[in-house]
Amino acid sequence: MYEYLNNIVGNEVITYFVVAALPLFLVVLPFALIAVLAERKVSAHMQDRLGPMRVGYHGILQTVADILKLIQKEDIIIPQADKKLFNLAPFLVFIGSYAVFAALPFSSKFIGTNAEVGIFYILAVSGFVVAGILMGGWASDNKYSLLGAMRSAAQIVSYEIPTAIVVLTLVMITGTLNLGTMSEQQTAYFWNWNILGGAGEGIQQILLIPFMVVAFTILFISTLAEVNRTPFDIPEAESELVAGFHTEYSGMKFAMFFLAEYANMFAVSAIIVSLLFGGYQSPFGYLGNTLGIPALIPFEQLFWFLSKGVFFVFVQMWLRWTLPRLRVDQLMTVCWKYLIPYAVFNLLIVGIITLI
Amino acid sequence: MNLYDIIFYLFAAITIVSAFIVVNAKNIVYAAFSLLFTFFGVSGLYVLLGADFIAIVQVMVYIGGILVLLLFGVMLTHKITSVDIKAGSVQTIPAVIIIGIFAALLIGLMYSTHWAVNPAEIPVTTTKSLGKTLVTEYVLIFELLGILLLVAMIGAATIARRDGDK
Amino acid sequence: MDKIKTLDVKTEELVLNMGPQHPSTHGVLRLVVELEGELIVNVKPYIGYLHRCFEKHAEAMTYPQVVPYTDRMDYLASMSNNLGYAIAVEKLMGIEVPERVEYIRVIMAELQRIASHLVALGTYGVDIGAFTPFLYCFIAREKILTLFEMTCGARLLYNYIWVGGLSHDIHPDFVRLTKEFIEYFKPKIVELNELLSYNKIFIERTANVGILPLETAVNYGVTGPVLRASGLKWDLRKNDPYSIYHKFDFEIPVGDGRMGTVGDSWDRYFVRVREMEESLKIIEQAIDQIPDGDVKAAIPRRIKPPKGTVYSRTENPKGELGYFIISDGTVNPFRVKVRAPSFVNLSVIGEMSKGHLVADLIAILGSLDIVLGEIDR
Amino acid sequence: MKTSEEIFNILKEKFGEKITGFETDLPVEPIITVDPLAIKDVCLFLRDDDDLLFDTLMNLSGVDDANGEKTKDEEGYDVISGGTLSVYYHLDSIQKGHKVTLKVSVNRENPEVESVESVWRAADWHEREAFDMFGIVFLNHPDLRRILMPEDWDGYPLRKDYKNPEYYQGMKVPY
Repeated sequence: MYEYLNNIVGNEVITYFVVAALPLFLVVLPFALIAVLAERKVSAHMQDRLGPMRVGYHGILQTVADILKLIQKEDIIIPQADKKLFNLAPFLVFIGSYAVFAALPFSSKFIGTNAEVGIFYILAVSGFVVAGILMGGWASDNKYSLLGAMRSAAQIVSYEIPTAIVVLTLVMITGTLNLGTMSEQQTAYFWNWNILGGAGEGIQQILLIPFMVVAFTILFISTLAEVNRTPFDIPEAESELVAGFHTEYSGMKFAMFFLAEYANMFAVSAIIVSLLFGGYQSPFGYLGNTLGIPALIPFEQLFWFLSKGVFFVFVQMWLRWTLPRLRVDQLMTVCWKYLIPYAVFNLLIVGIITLI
Repeated sequence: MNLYDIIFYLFAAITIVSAFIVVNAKNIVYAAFSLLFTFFGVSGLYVLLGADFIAIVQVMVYIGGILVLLLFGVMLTHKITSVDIKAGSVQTIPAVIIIGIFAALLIGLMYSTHWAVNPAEIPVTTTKSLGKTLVTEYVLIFELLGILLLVAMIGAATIARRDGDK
Repeated sequence: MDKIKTLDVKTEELVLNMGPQHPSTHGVLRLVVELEGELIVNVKPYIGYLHRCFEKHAEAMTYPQVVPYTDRMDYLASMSNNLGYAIAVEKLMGIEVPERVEYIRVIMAELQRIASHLVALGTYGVDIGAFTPFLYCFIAREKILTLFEMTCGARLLYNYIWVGGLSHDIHPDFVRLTKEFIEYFKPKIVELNELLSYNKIFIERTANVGILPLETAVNYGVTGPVLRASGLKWDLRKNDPYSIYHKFDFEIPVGDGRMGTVGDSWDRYFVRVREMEESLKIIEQAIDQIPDGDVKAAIPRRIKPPKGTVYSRTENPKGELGYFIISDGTVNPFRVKVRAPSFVNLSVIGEMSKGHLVADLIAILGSLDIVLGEIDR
Repeated sequence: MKTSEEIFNILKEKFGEKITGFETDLPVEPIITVDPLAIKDVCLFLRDDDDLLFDTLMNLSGVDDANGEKTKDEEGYDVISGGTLSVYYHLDSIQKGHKVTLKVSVNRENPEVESVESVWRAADWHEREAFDMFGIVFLNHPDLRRILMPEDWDGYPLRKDYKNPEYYQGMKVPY
């Protein structure tokens, strides 16, 4: 893709910038727009109400109106806040969640960077989010913000461990850290997906299925916790901590946090999809192959990747509007006493199976 | 000046400037957060050197782990219990002397080394070979490190335990 | 080991000020929480932000004029407040009200109990982090409010139950619509249980949290569902019957510690759920038997009770609502003191929340179901 | 199950002079009047005696009896001097099912009543409220602060001769 763009633009540096900005304008912003509206509509219909109905047909322009409002809003910085860090924090959080998109395999022809350490890179850059959250919470000079930030950081750092272990399990099966290669291995048709044992053959594939389901469960729960969604939305538990680390933020800076949250939701869904659900591969084979138009395939792949990702985002929303919230110690218990031991055990068994 | 050069100087600048702030910041929280950028810059330099795995480990361990721990420590003492922690310079003269010696050594080394100049190339991933080396050639050290970390963890858990929990 | 101990850093307690504007203090309550880490050392409630001098106002009003003020105390259960006041004054004057009035009063009070409990349960869900049950509860509550609106024209502050009777007779459709509501509402309780009550996370958050032992509860004078959840079958509708509650057959649900210990937050929650079922039973029995007749007792135009005092109590959704009225023989009450159930129930929070986490404090406060309008009066 | 009269007789026997009277002429409930400084002992006895077992305090209310000498000040407000303030205690026994009303009266200038907070914790906030509204001082109460009014409020609002303040902390009170 670089070569193609490079030919058009003619300058290496500009090409890189274009490539870097593409996910933002093609995926993150439109996704956030749709996801915010979807969340409101999904929640509304789950709660026997209609949700926003005024702006546009069935309120579809509501998010646009919201964003316009947020842009116009006064940027309030409380006098006691530490201004430099207070201003920096939302950007850091956003960079952390946005950098993840660089390594996501949207389609076989569209990966920001096909780095060999792709999945590892994704796990690493989420560290920026933690730092940003701590920064925002500290700079706000508000006890609720600080407590929220502390909880959030503790939560993300803890849940990175089971995530990493499950990722390791899958790395062991696929033999690569590259998300693009991983997706490629899970060739078209859903029985080749890693959740169903991967593209391996015979007894090994069947043996792997239960452990892959366990891996999926652990991965889903821990990524859910990493993006601070219910039932793990303790950092911003509005009944206790008002809004956690972003209590004092308003206007665009709040929008940055908001955007980062939705970007994160999609990012973790995309990770689950790439690791376990065939990445950009179609479950039923490609229309492009049937019709004999190979140029159609990357777009089909993009479609499948996005729709799988959006499906998991929908599941996240569904959970949010169904479940109550855990308490902070229970959250840690779930992580350290259940998820990590199970994940390690799972890793061990999968290791033995792959050796057979 | 090509793209690699620009990026190199960018990362180098980030590293040096933020490291300077780390040393000089009066506010310890600023110092801690500047450390974030130092680590980030260093990992960027690693990438440019073709050591992508090390770069990622740098980000993961230092930013995701050590720095967050550091921030926890600083914040808990600084803001919640309202203990004022200020970083200031004491013993400036000995520090200057030591730094001077160290700088002279480094510069001397720089001039005396015969630098092999290679054309810039697309870095090849190191992950696979690194993994192989770790579990074959250096397996003993790897295991020993694992045991050391385990001991450290148990020790930490013991210390952190409250008396009442026994 | 000794060396480590000497190195212990002395940590200060964190004082967290919750409220008066905080999403889950259910109004303008301020809690000053002393924390050690996240563990609660002490909770001090500060109240009075909603103080409207009800008792001082009452002294300047005539007896019937006080009724609208009682609406504004527990604004989620105005009917019950009206009822309590009307009964107190009637007791002082020795008035008997017609049977039709009694039946309508009981139906209204029980509908109001369901409406009040729906708010309590819904907001409790929000406190724990489940937002959806809140809206389900409010949909059902809206239906009750529509019934009330049909009866007296107001949805929140009714001024319906007057001394010696009612302000209006019920609407001709009231009986039919109430029956429809009962049919609508029964499956909703089951749905609420499935969605929230038996949810594993909800149980984890509420069971064994904020246990209120019976002895403490009685000593603190706690009443209502909070007391019953601690395991005491104490309901003024049975134990000190007023109006015509003795005619109806219903159970008094008590906490049984099914999910943890008797008197924990889950019990307090679930006692309310079961009370709604019992209230439905009472309404079902009463709705078919409303006799014909007048809705006003034959009382003088100027209500002028004889000199004396009365302490009359009724079972409000929140607990025992007592009116202590001193009459000096004029048209104005000499003194009206309200023993508000939430006022007493809130005072126990410090005792209950020691040693819990901040998140538990929210769960405990929510399970007490307080209304600040009544606490501050 | 005991009537108020029986309870009065038991108390009279036990405490003698401290039980100052029994008002039965009122229409609804008879009232036992008690010496303000003995109220705690009486309540303790009422709570712990095996025949009485008054385990809860339903209500505690302060009352301004307004039975002193009424005069008008220069602005036309009532000023009451002398007379009494009273505290009514409504006790209830959950175990025995009987109720009783106690009353203490203290003089208006120096209203001091023994606190029953140590008998029933329920009295804690009720007594604070009575203190807040009437200025009745409850001796040995652990935390006698204003509860509903701001802590720096002047005067006791529910007294019959309470005069609305024109200023609160330099701000004009708007009515």
